[in-house]
Amino acid sequence: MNLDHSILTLILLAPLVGAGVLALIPERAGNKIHAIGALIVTLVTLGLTLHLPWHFNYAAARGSFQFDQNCPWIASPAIRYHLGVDGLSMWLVVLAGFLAPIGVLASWNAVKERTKLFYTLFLLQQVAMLGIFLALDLFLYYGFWELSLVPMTLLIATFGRTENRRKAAIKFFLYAFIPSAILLVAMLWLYARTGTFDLPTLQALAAQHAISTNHTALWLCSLAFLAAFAVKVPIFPLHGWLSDAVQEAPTAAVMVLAGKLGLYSILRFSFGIFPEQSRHIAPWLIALGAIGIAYGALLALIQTDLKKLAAFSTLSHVSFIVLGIFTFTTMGIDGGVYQILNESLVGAALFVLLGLLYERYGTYDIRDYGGLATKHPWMVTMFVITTLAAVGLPMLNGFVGEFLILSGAMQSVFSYHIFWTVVGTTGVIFGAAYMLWMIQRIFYGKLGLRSEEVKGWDLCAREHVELWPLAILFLVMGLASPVWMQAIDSYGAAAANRPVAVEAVNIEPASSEPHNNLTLPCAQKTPCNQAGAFVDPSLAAAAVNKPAPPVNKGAQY
Amino acid sequence: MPTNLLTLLPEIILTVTGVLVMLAEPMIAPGKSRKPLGWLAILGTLASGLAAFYQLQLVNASGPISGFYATIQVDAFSVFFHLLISSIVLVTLLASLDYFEGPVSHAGEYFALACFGATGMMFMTCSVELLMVFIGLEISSISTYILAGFRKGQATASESSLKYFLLGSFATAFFLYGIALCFGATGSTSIGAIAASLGTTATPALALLAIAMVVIGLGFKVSAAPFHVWTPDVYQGAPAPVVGMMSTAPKAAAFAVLLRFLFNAAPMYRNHWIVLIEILAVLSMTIGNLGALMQRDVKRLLAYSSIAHAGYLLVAFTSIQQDAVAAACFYTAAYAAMNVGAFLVITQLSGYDEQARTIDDFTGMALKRPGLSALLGFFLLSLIGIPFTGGFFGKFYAFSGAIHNGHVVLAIIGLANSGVACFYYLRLLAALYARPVREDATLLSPRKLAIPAGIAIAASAVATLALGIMPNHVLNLVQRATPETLPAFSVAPAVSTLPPAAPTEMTR
Amino acid sequence: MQTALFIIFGLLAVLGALNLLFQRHPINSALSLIVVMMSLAVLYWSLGAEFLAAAQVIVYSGAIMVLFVFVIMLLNAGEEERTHGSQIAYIAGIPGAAAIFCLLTFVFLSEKKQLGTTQLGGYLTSAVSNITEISHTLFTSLLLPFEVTSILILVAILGAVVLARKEL
Amino acid sequence: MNPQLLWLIPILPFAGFLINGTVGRKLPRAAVSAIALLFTAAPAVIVAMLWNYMKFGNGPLTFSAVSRPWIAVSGFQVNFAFTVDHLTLIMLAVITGVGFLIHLYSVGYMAHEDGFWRFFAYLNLFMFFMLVLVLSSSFLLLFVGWEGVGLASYLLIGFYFTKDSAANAGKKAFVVNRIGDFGFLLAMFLLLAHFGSLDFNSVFTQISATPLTGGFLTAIALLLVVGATGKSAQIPLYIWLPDAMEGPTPVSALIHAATMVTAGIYMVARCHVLFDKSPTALMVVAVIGAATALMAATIGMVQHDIKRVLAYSTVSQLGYMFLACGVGAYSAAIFHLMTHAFFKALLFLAAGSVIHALSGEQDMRVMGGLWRKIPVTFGTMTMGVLAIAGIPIWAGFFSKDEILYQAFISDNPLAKLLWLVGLITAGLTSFYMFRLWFKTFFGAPRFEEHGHSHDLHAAHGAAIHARHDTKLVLEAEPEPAHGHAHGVHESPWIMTLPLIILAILATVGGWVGVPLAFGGHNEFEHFLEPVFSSAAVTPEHVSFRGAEPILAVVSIAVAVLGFLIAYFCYYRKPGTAGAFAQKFKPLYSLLDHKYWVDEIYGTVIVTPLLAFSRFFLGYFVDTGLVQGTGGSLTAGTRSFAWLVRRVQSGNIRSYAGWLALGAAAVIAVVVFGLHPHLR
Amino acid sequence: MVPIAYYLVLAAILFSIGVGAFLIKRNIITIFMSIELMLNAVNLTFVAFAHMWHQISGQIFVFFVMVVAAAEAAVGLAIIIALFRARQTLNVDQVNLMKN
Repeated sequence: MNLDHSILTLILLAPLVGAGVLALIPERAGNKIHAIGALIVTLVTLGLTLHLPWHFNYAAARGSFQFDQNCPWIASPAIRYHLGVDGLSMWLVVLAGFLAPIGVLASWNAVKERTKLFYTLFLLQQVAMLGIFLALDLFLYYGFWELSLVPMTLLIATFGRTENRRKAAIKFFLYAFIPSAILLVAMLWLYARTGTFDLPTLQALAAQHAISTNHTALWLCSLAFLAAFAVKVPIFPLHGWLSDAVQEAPTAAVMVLAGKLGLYSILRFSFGIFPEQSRHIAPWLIALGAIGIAYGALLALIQTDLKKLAAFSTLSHVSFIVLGIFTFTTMGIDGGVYQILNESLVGAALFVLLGLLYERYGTYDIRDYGGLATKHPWMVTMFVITTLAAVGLPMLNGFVGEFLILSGAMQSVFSYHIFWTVVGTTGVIFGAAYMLWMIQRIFYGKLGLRSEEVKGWDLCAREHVELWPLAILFLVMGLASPVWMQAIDSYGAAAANRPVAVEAVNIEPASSEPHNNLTLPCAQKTPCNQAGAFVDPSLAAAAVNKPAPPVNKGAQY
Repeated sequence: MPTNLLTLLPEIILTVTGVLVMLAEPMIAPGKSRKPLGWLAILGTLASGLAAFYQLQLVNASGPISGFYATIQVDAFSVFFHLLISSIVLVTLLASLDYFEGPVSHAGEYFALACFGATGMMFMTCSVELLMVFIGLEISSISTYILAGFRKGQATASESSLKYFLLGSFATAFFLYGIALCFGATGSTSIGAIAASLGTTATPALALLAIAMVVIGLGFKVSAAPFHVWTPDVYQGAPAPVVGMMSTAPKAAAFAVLLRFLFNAAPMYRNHWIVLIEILAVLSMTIGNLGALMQRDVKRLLAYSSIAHAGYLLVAFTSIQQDAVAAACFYTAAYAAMNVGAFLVITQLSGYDEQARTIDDFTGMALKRPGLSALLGFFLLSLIGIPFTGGFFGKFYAFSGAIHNGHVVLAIIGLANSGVACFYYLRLLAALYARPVREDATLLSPRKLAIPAGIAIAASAVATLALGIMPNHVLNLVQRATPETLPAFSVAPAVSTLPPAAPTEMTR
Repeated sequence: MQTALFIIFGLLAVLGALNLLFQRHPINSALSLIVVMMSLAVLYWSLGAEFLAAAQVIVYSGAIMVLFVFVIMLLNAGEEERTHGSQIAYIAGIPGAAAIFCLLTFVFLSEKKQLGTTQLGGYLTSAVSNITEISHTLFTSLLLPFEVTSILILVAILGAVVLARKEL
Repeated sequence: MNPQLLWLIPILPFAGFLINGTVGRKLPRAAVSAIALLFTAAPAVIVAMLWNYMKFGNGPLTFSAVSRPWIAVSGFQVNFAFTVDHLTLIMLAVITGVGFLIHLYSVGYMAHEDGFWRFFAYLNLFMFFMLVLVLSSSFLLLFVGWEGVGLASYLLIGFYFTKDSAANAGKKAFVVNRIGDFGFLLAMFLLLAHFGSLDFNSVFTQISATPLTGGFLTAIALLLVVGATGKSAQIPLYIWLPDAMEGPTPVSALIHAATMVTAGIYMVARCHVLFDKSPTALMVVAVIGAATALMAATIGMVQHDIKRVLAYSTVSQLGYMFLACGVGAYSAAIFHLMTHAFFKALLFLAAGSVIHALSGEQDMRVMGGLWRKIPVTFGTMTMGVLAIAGIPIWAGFFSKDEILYQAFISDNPLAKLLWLVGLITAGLTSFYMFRLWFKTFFGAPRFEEHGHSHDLHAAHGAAIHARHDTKLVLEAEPEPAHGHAHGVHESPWIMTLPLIILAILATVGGWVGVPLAFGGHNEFEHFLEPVFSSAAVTPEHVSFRGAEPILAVVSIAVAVLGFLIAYFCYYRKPGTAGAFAQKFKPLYSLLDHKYWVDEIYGTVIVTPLLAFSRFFLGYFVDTGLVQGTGGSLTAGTRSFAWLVRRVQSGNIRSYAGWLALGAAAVIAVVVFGLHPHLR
Repeated sequence: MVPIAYYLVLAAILFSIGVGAFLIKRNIITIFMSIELMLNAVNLTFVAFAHMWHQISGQIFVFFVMVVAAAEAAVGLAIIIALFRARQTLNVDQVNLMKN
């Protein structure tokens, strides 16, 4: 039997069935049966998702979907059960699969009561997330998109840390739901115009400018899409929900709270269905991304609550990705997608570690800590590794993404891109500052108030198991990025290169006056791989066959 | 069997059941359980549902059947509502078998009234003669007036009943005035005849007045703003299972009448009434949601939410005709499933004596009764409009039609409203799942869930879910219902751009 | 003749209605309502609805109003108190009622031409009497409503019994 | 020779890091040190082979090893690619050679410290990154090393992390370096955006081919300079280096003197093609270098902490190298880099030996008269002092003299001024180094009179505002005997051996670059010619060679003057310095407080930034605007909700009132036809 | 020869008075009576239209309305009695336990 045709459904079904089974097992105080069950389910899911990179056809045409599963669901309106992955979503699916067991392990002891509820919701969240990455039918996608809110809201409301949890849950839901409602309107409008919810069809129509001739409506529609996704990311001024939700949500939930869902959706749907509009609005989003980077970092600098600090650091990190993908350069988009993976992994590690601290000391107030390094050498090691990955130290994963993003931003052809690149790059400084300061305040110096009182213990075996894979991935992804990039690039290059007849409104050609002298040198340049002593001949040969370097790419707009 | 009787089969069965219940009631000694009567009523309702299904086969075979000098028309439309009403009543009866157990009980009368009320509603949906509609409306209204006051020993019960009755009669007068004016404009009270002569009437102003008055009267019945004011008070005072029924079944019937009247009798004046419907829809959605926003009492909250849902349903009316009927019908069904379900769960959770009334009383309920809380959560999510539930698909379909017909602003208002709405649903939901702030907040001893009530709740949940993930069967029925209700009169080209549904086994 | 009847009994009906409005004792209101109904019966007759005129007197004035009076007596309702529970009724309701009236009147009067005029007895041109015609229609084309009314009455009886029973 | 052998050079220390870092905790100290030494010595051997191959064989000028791609997207690819040319070769030699010696020294120095394994793991990690830095054949890979050494430095400075000052210093070093990296990154982005590659070869080929000068090349060059000032501790980013002395002394020697801080110099030299295209950038480099050299030297004059003096001296010497780069004398810069590595490593290690001898004391005011007690240390350190002071035949003389000469003859418009500044700095250097020498080794021993006890904090009375001890006792258990031996003693052989080797190098190391004027052949410059062929050493300069002896004499005179002043102030009449300080109190205070640079940065940048974040961003934007928008929307909705609920008064008549009004409105709407054209 | 419109206006007057009475009266029974008044106004309209259209069905409608009104009266008065028993009042302003 060939798994390729049903693997995506299996991936979706595994956690769903798991959730159902867990919901039926009665709960008894103190037993771990639900945790064990959830672990098994998530591991099985992970195993299934690993099928994808294994059998992915890297040579397939750009923008095509693989492991396609497409069957009718509702006849009228025409809704199909259509799943598929491409270079963009493939690794995200694996990522979702990978984070789940870690989430379960992170909750192993942290969640002691109502484990049944917790793990059931957790698995449902998993289903929704995987569904979002897999769905290729707008309706189906929207289903999973909305569904993803529910378990999260309940997790926050039920397992929140403080009395504020209900408020935080509702805030989270409202922030996400109201724009989603507008998104639904936009989707319905699209359906009314085109009669289909099928994403590939819509993309094809969009490429032919065949969706609608009403430009205003198209614009509003694209804004509706973008707004819904932007809140979920969150993009800078829309992050009001983030810090509350991060503060309240349990570790396993907070790991998947921000970032990837919204960003994936922007890449898949905003870029896919509204390529022109996305390019037109890109300068604004580049600006917001750059501002968000600095803003999040600066606010993280002044926080005394670890979770809040992590929340703003998350904001800063996802803003990097926003900056990257809206540059519409291959490097920017590739780096952005890659950084989605990195951000998720690093964020997961960070939140797991914070959770460990909380398990031991029962506080997130940074002022209660201090001097823990002597008590927990392993923990400080993991913390430092995570921090370094987060601040983008070369050879760890964060650097590859950040570098590609920022250099993509520099290559972008939108006005003021240099300025925003510079603003974004300041994130490198501030990022290091707040992360290292955090480390210092928690681990170094004299023992703090709390860290002196409470005994605490270093990482136990389970905690090692949940952290080491992450740490190893940081290193591997920092060193062997092509393994991932191969698939991502097949998406990124396509997304960046989409031939669009964009009027040069705010997308000046390279010879615009503010950076006149900067762009001249490349005008008469050829691909720059003169095979010298520094370049491997085979690579030079490969480089010749490649399309023009990114600089020239900008010129076609 | 004569055709005439066939056309009325479900109604006849229900009436006979009601009479039988009434007759049997005195034979059971006072103080004895009235459950057998309940089972009798349940059987009758079930039979009437099956009869409606049987009618569907007939309709499938030979098209719409009319009877009794064309006062009755059995078609997919009426069958759909027959099935819906009988299902609602069936579920409600199942759930309230135990509710009315007690030393001083009027359970017998309750069962009989439910049957009679259902009969009235069915008449409303299948008659094409306004006189018949009026009488059906009165039967259903009077039954519900009485049922609203069925909570014994509660000062609020009679108040609820009185409010409903007085304001209901007040609105009925408007409805009746509308019929009179309609008669004045066309000289007939039969839908077909009205439709035929309304286009050529010498007094279009009268026709407009008639439409306005009918909309007022029915607007009251469906609790659309600004005729919604009675809803929260009445729902609060009435017994929870009854509220579940009366917030859905009579509404469904009233919507059916409204659909028939607007789309079948008055399509000529579409441009006039559509503005009206839009205004009512916007008002209903907004007022309903805002009213519920700060509400602490759960029943009142759901009452406001039902106002809002009436608004969403009215949005469906703004689509082109086929879509409108199909979407409205579907929404009615979805709303019925989830709302009845929600009320049934609330009945169970708050106890038959309604100890838990406010949101705070429900705090931490999931700890004590995880299953029921999960189901209530599910119904609430459906009411919010979370995908893979009937509520979502209904909303989706309604707004889809509206947008299709160019009412984008309306759709945006509606969906923004559903954003506001999720705040209060979520507050309840979050309360269910939050740890209780005070331990003494919920001291209710969990009462064992009776099996019939359990079946009823499960059925609602299954229906809500099924309408969300496999709506094909119902969609088929409602999409087919349309053309038969709308013979030949149409202003806008009745070409739906939604591709017709492929027939499935059930409806074939 | 027709005009005179209309003016006299129309006026009487309006006055009766107003009296209902202004009387503070329910019995007085009930009696005013009976006056209205009687006047209307005459107007029915003038419009050629003899059967209805009779029914109006018997059913409405006779049966229904008696029921009212009976309940008033039963509950020993006194003069109504002048409580001020509702501002809205005056702020919104009365203008609303006035507006309804104005709108209706506006429409009726503007359509006056199309609506035509009445003539006394003009309706009874056909050979059959009013009552025959009514009974014929009632048992043919409107048979079903007639039958279904029985259910309505059954419900009403049932409800009245349930509600008015002592234990409630 | 197999080019893939290049991989071994960095990989071996990395292996050492992995082994020590993961299992080191469990290993005995001997094993840890053996692993560390082995994995450092092996690259040194390979480098020696390489040197042999490239220098004396008929080897190629460059030598590359390319592995699989590191980052590959459409249109851009960076490989793991290493290249060795002569510049790299010198750097490799310095790093592996000095690095190995310092490893050796550390085995003795750290013998009784907790976290022994950690220390060597970090050191090996540092070696790895430093080697990657110099071996890399692209900007990006260079940046890997660049950041990596910063990381290692961070870890090592904060080695005694329980001390707040150490943790702070580590963080400060990293963050300040990051500011530099900010420039470096931007430079890379610009390069990539305009040349489509980050490969040195490709970029430099294109740059030399382009007819442009200045403009955006200057922008890139200046951004690179920002990076270099961060790593090489130049104005304005030098502030981290003195604080970095919180780390163990061998770390100061290796990282903060011999190798890492020279990365900026190396990078500028590596990018000389770019800088040569931009006179402005060169000018900036020269001015920064000169200013830093002078400023750091002045600060160094008044420091009391022995390591701080050396730290400022390092900053000052790095300024020289920058100055050399700025006047286009790249090979002179590298030459000084090399000699500096020798003598500064020597000085630090010797200072470490002194500190070791005094059980952690670093304040020179409580030293004195040590030359008898620790003769080997004294002897070797003397060599170092002579070398740095610029006394002929010692290494520092040749390299410094070369720089001064190059500055003097360069076509920089400020050439003479730069030379003068360099000369003054040379005098100051001589002065403060001999000051250190005298205060430490001569005069009356001031050590015992403070009753050096185990409790160092008690010993340091309020009278002494000395720096804290570096060697903090981490373990609760009593230290081995030596820590408590109140008697001053010489270090073990494992520490003195590297001292001796380095002393020899500091003495003879300069002989490879004896200029023509002194009868040498300036072999060093020739060695680097393939790399800097296009650089400033042009025939026209050679014609000025006649000026060189005169300049040399001047600088020797200045150095001797410095020695004499120090001798007078600190040996003959030890009170003189204090009297001077009293007399020029504001000036002394200015120097003593290091020009208040840290404080100025604190007030002008850090505090406003934090205040801006907290008050403007935190309260105004985040709480006020972002959260407030949602809040005010909620409040608005709530007030509407309140209105709606007001309608629900519970009174039937009111309800009827609403119904009537609604009915009237509906009738009006329909009759007067709010027609669909509203839409 | 009275125009039909006048009958209709008369009905409108009565209807509006009925609405007004509903709004103004405090006694529940009287309020109920005002509903009857409204129904009567509608009946007059029916009869007038029946006269105009020469259609008997209008009259029959009135007949049914009377029946319905009777049924309603029975139920309504029963409700009023029930309420009176529970609350000892017939003043509608005091029937406002449930609000907001």
